[in-house]
Amino acid sequence: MSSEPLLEVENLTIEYDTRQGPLTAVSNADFTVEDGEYFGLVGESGCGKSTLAKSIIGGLDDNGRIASGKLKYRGEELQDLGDAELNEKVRWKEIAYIPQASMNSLDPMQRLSEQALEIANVHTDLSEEEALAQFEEMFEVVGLPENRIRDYPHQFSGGMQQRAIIALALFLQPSIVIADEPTTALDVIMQDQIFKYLDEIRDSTETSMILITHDISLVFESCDELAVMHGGQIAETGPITDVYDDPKHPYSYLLQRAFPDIRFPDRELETIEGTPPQQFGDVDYCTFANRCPWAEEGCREAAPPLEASDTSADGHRAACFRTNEIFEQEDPAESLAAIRGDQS
Amino acid sequence: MAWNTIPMNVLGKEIGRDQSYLIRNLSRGFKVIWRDPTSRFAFLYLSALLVLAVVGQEITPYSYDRVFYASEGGILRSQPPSIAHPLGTTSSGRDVLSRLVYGVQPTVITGFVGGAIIIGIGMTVGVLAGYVGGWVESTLMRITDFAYSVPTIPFAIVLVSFLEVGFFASIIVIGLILWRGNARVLRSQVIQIKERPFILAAKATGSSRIRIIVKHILPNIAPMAALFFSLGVGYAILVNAGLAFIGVSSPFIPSWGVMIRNAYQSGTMVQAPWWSLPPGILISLTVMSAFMIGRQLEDSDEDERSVTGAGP
Amino acid sequence: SGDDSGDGTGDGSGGTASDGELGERVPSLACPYWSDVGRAPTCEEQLSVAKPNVENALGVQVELQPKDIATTISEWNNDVRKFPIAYWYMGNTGGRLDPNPIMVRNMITRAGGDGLLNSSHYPSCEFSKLAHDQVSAPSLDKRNEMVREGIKIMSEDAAHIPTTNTLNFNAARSAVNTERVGQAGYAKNNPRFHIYSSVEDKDQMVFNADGNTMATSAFPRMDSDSLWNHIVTSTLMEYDENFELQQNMAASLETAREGKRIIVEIKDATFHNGDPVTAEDVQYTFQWNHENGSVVPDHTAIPYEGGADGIKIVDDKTVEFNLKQAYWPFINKKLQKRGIYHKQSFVESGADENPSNFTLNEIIGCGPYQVVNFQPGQSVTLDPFPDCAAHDPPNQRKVFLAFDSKQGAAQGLQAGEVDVVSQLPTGLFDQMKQADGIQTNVFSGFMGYHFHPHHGVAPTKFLEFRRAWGKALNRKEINQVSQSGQGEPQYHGSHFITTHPSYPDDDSDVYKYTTEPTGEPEAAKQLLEENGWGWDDQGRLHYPPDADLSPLWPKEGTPSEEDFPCLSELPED
Amino acid sequence: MNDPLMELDEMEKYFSRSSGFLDSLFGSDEYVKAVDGVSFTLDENEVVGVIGESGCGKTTLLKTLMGLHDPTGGEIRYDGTPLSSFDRSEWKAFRRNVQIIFQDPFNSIDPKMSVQETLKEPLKIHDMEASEERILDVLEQVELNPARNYLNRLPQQLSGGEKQRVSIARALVTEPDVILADEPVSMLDVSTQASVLNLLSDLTTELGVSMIYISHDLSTVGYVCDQIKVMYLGRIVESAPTQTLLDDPKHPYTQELVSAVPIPDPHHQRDRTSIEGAVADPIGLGSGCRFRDRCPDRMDICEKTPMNVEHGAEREVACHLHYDHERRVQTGADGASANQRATGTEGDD
Amino acid sequence: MSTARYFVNRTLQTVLLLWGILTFLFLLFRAMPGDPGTLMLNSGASPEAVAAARARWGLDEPIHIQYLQYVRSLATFNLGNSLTSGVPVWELVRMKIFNTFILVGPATVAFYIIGSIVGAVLGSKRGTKLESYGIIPFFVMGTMPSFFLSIILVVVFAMYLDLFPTSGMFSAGFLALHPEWPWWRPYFTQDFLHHYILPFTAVILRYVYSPLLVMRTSVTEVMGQDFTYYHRITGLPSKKRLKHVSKHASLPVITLFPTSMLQAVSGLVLIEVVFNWPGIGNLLVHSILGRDYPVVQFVFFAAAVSVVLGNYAVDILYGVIDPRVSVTDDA
Ligand SMILES: Nc1ncnc2c1ncn2[C@@H]1O[C@H](COP(=O)(O)OP(=O)(O)OP(=O)(O)O)[C@@H](O)[C@H]1O
Ligand SMILES: Nc1ncnc2c1ncn2[C@@H]1O[C@H](COP(=O)(O)OP(=O)(O)OP(=O)(O)O)[C@@H](O)[C@H]1O
Ligand SMILES: [Mg+2]
Ligand SMILES: [Mg+2]
Repeated sequence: MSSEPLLEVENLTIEYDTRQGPLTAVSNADFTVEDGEYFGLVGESGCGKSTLAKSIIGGLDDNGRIASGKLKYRGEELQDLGDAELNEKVRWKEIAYIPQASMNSLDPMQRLSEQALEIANVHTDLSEEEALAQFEEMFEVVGLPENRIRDYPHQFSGGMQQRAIIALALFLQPSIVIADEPTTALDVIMQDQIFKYLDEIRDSTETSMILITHDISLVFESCDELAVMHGGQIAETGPITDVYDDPKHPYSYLLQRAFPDIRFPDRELETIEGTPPQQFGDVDYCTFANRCPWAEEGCREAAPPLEASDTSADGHRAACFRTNEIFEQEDPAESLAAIRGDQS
Repeated sequence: MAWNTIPMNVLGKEIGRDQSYLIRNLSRGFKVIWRDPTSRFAFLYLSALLVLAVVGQEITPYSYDRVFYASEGGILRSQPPSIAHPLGTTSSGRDVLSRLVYGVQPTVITGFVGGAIIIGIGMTVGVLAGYVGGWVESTLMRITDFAYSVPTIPFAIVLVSFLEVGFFASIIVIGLILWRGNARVLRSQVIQIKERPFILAAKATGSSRIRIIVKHILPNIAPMAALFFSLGVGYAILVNAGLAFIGVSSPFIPSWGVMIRNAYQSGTMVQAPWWSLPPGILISLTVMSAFMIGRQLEDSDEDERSVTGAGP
Repeated sequence: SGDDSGDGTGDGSGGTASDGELGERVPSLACPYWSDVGRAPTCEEQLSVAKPNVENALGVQVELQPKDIATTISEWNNDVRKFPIAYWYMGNTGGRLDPNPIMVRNMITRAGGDGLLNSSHYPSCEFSKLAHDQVSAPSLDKRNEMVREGIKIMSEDAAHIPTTNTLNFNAARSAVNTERVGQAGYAKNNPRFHIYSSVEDKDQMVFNADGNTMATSAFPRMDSDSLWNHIVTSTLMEYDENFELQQNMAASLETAREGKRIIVEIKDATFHNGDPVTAEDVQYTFQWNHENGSVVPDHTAIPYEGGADGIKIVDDKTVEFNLKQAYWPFINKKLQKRGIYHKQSFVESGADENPSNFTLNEIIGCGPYQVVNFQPGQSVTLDPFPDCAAHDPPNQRKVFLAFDSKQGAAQGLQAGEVDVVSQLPTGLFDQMKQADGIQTNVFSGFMGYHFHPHHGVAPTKFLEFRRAWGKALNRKEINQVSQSGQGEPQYHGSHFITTHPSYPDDDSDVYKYTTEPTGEPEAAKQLLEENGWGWDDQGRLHYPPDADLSPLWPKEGTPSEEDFPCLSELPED
Repeated sequence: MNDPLMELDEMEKYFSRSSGFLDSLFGSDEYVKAVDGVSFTLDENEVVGVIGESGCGKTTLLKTLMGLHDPTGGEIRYDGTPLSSFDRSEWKAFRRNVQIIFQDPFNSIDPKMSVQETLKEPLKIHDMEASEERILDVLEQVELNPARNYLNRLPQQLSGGEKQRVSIARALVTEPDVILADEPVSMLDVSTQASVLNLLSDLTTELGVSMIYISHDLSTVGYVCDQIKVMYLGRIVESAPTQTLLDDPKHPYTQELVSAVPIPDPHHQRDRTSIEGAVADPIGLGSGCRFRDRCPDRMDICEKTPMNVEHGAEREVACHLHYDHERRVQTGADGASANQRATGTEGDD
Repeated sequence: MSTARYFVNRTLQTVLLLWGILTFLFLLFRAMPGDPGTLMLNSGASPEAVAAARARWGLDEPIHIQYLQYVRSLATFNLGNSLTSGVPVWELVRMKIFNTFILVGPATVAFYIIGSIVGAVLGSKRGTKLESYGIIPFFVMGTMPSFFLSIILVVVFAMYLDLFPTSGMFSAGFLALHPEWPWWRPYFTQDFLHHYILPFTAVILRYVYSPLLVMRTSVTEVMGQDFTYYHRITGLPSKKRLKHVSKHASLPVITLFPTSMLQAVSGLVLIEVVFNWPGIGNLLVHSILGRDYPVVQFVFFAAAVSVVLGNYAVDILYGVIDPRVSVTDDA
């Protein structure tokens, strides 16, 4: 195996052409995923999580394009590859994808086995039996009865379809799976069941995963590292415990505190005003500035670099001009209370 | 998905105060039509037609049924275009241009009245069936099935014998047949809408059925109704021309269909193309313009299912 | 000249004269015409001139209604009174050369809502008696006199308002030899043209035909058409190309007993299969026709003595028809109408048991042509039959091809696919006239286009109104626009027109609305004014103040014997 | 002291599965038992949560409560009067006093109506004064500030959270006594979710409105509800005050539900759920405990329908594990009626 | 609901619908003013003859008796005779229906295929110049009155360029050249083909836009669906993807087939007039005008039956193609 990291995202900027002009959905994203690592990507709706994920597998919408930056899979640059090359080199064999809204991703007119065979056919030399055997195996791993691989998607419940899609993503043993909101719209128990299998997969294979979700609890429970995105920018990235214990960006700080915790139903929940902005043209400011209680003029004048702060642990980086002032010098909770108090 | 639900500021400035639903949507519809060059052309063309429909009969060079005689006394039959008759004359010595301009009004009336009846019946049936459901729905939909299973033109002939064959009869008859497509699609549209929570919310606040239909269902099917109306306008004109062609429409009102019929019956298609081609081309252009505008409205209404093809 | 009466009705002369004493306003008058028949374009052209004529002269709105023939006739016959005046025409079929059909359809016994046709709901006792009596007049001369008298009465009453006669416009390729065209032209009711014409540059000749007349090989069920009755089989008598009655299969024809007996001797002839044509076949033909009135409606009225037994075989070649009373149409109309059936094949096809529903296995006639191919509703291919006794046609194949529209036929003519097309619309005819390689022919018909005013209801029940209407028409322009000026304008008030054989040569005693080709709108106005009618400020016509607007009989009812005593004297029909 | 505001008594809602002509001819006996014998009360100023997995009948419960479905059995009383005996004016009052909030902010307000029009609708229907002040007031109540800016916005110009606030405002504008909320925050981003939850919780306390709050997400329920009912396949299996339920779930299903909630803390170790499969469709269910097929503690007796057993103060569990079989027989009036109920449902199944 | 039950239900409904149609048509035509007897009167028949004819046609019976007779004869597949020509209805219409079908059937299939392919191409290029301008010629053709389009074809290709005959189905006398041929043989001749091309083209040009538009929108819609994206992302080559897309997109197009066919048949009335095609359209029009009830009733009923059965067939076909179609759904 090469010494290159599994997946590197380097200063990636992605734009969509829209009627109003180019919309920068991801700007300067930068992170690395290592072998066997589970990497979480969290943020509110519209932050650019899916855009980022799609770009890795070369699946941006027609009006989207990588404006700058690099995407490297084991050192090989993917950002300029065409569909055919991607198919040949990475898709499914190396990088598999579980799309958002994956319930609707299964072709309703194809049996699951047919879909699996088709994929196997394109990417491998496996015989029909071998491919099906692998698929059956994966079916079982995700907790589906293997005798149902010849069913049509509509014969499955939502949760089962979700698992089938996971099985499809995994059965060719890719090195990394990008799972975009694999459990939204599922009940907690169902979600827990699915994560149970994802845990098992991590324990039993070398597969890495990029787990995209808006639910930070899931990332905290299942991932090793994470990146918090806001308005197309990565606000903070690092090992989960570091980010949890020692947040370095106001957004991730507030986001964590906005999550209800069943253990403390009386805890006051944090709220974040507004919604992530949509940015047309270059992003030359901190996209969180307008929602940030600590923001200053300077935050709106340039985009903060994503870098480690003085006290942060290895690989823990944040993109905030004021991170030192907010998180090193004072207690963020107190200063926040002070600011909120001033405002009202 | 996400991106068409988010753009709160993107849509532009805050909409001014107190804009009624109608104005709001008319202006939006207009913008949508104006955006695309072809539909802009269609819009301009139709506007011009409308103007001609109002003033055209006043400004025709001659009376549409005046017969012209040569100095020697014979009728000026099938004269090629000249200065006096820019589009020549018909085989009975009438001025083609005058008839063509005169025919704008009947054509426009056919389109609007026909389109209105089509959408009127279609919407009533569709909304009733979709909203009320139950046996009302089954009955109405079976009637719709029936309307689908009769051949249009022959059935129109049958219906016409119940009315006096005439200009309006032929329009009404068209409306009585072609509503079927609208009814079907609008019904399914209504069924979708009525399942949406805001309808439930309205029920829960105690809105009456009528109120829900008027305040919530109708506005929400309005874009589709607008589309259907424009399609209906086109179909009404087309079918009316067909009826005129086989003689089930008043031949004394020189609508364009009647003009083609007259030209065809006189056998002068080859010899006097100046007579038959203009009405044919104008029919096509008019219907096409109506369709174009419909298509544009359809395109712009992202979440509306497409229906253009599901014509009558 | 066509346009000078075109401006407005506002300056109508009557406006001031009868100020203050106007009766009820005359409402707009609906006037239907047949929109579903071949001549519809001509009707439309005629009406497009007549309507403004009437509106301008009389100050009354006319609302033209295209209607299909079944609806119009049904509504008219049942007197539902959706319209006080109608417009239609009569085609030039041979049978109408006899005056009987027209006399009958104006009888009072048929007026009102009895479902029977009286062309104008014309309730004249005087006329009706003549109409009834002429059929069995003591002599032919007497009959002609009675008809002439009828025409006079009818016209005085302004029973009908004719415009022009109905022409047939026909065209053929130049290569067609048009020897036996005569006065009747290339029309379908000129069998002799069909029989004797040929085309020089091809070995078959193609005629356009009406698909409906070729729907079945069991032709008796069809309304008569020259194709079956005169070409595939032969009639006893036949109108030739000049509409003169000729003996056809009849070698001789005698009348005896004051017209109550007709003795016909038939020519020596064979059917297409070689069987001789015998008196038995003739007898069978006429008996079959008589007994199956529902299939052959035109033969029911013949008053045979003792029913079908009145048709007797005298010898192998002679048949005798015995009638209860003289029946003049018998020779003119009935003997020329239907060809002689081949008894054997009819009997074998079950024509007796199942007259309305049998199929001829093989069409065996005694006409000058025999069928070689028959595509029901589409085409009939005929080859000459050399042994025909009545005719000796040129040796050329004839194809009758059904066309649903004259335009299609005309296109075919121009493309050389069809050789003869008859009954073209005027415009198309004009076009053919100018086309290369095509010869044309106009048959000046003996029937006409008419307005039919309803004599039972206002305003058309008023004689002066009908007459004013008749005066207002610019027949010259009507004729110009609709028939290229080739028709005969009709100025008198009868249902017969001047070109009909029964119309008197000297018509000085027949009432004429006008003799002015362009009409007399002023005289029309004056006539109304004299009778107390008037116009309001908008030039709209009003009834005389004292006018009795009530109908002569109730809607959908019939004239009563009280008002029309003759009804009791006349038989039902 | 006084009547409960709303009271459900053995309420049932079955849907017939027949649709075709034949079925209407011959009748069909297949029912979807969406709600199957639910009883509880809602007191003034109380917030009751109903939680359960998708398809367990929550929405049906709510619609029936709203009078949008006719209950198949049992009774609903509002202010002591059964819904079934309402006359027109009572219905009207009910419609004003009981309001509803839906899950899906994108669909729960009419996309063709401006905020102002949306809010005026209920006022017009109930002949209340539709003044601009009133509307601005409500908008401020739901923290849409500055309220004026929102008056003429169309739904497409609002964010999800704002939309949900508008629909809350619509529910509040007629000053109702009861709000029925069907997962009002589950489609919102977490930042907004928190603020809407806070808003709801504030409103219920400040305005004294009672609320039935439906959700499948235990972690949010805790923030607003005083009392939680856990629903499984049309029946309530456990009901308890919030804190009690979360701390000490009794029913195996509740236990699973509580333990499946992810904890936003990487240091916390949590066991994944042990139950398999998903909720079945509520069709053709036999008798017995509805949860028995997925229950880790399944016993033979589970073939019998468990009845609700009181378990300490304000707490009931319907599970054979917690069955006080003795007490069922022994207790007087209470037990007898419970017995009746139990047999009633058993016979029914 | 079980599948069998569904089919029984669906079939019962279909039968009921057909019965309704049948009754409606019967009443409708009886309610039309005039009957064939009226027309006989006008052509000079005596009142007795007309009365006899009415009796023979059964038109003098009370309406409910006529209805019963009508239903009874239909049930025994006895279509009766044409009132005007006396020919058994089936005899009269058989060849005409065949002629119409031989034109409309292949043409419909052709315009469906062409329309679907072009529609799919345009749909997959939604928003491009190709799409916005490529659709215009089809629009133009689709918005022309069918008879006008036919006339133009005749004028240009038959009369001006003289490439084809102006009208008809065979050359005059052609059928007489081979009297021994069975009825179907002439349809396999060059003469037929020669006559066939123009009307065939007219039908295609006129109606191709309908499946085209449906396909276009349908393809756009399917292309926007998640599973299409999934196909792409799983690396399926574009050919395979297109196959999947068209399978989905063709569903609405298939649904429309029976109605489109009827639409084409109906529009063919006008095209038949121009091309003098011996199809059912003209006969139908004449029969309506002549109040030939047995013919009219049968043709209308046959049209309704074919559409209703066509829809029925499509429903079933739909179930075969699309596994999602749940038989419980009655929409
Ligand atoms: N095809 C597109 N064209 C234009 N803009 C787009 C397109 N797809 C996404 N966007 C915009 O890009 C931004 C990022 O979208 P993206 O889907 O990546 O967000 P996300 O973080 O995945 O959100 P969610 O949690 O809702 O899935 C959003 O503002 C969105 O509106
Ligand atoms: N109108 C109806 N007709 C037939 N069955 C219905 C109807 N409405 C609901 N159901 C069925 O009743 C059961 C309960 O549905 P309900 O919508 O109440 O569940 P829910 O708990 O609200 O689920 P979710 O969390 O998904 O909203 C489901 O199986 C559903 O299919
Ligand atoms: Mg996303
Ligand atoms: Mg629900």
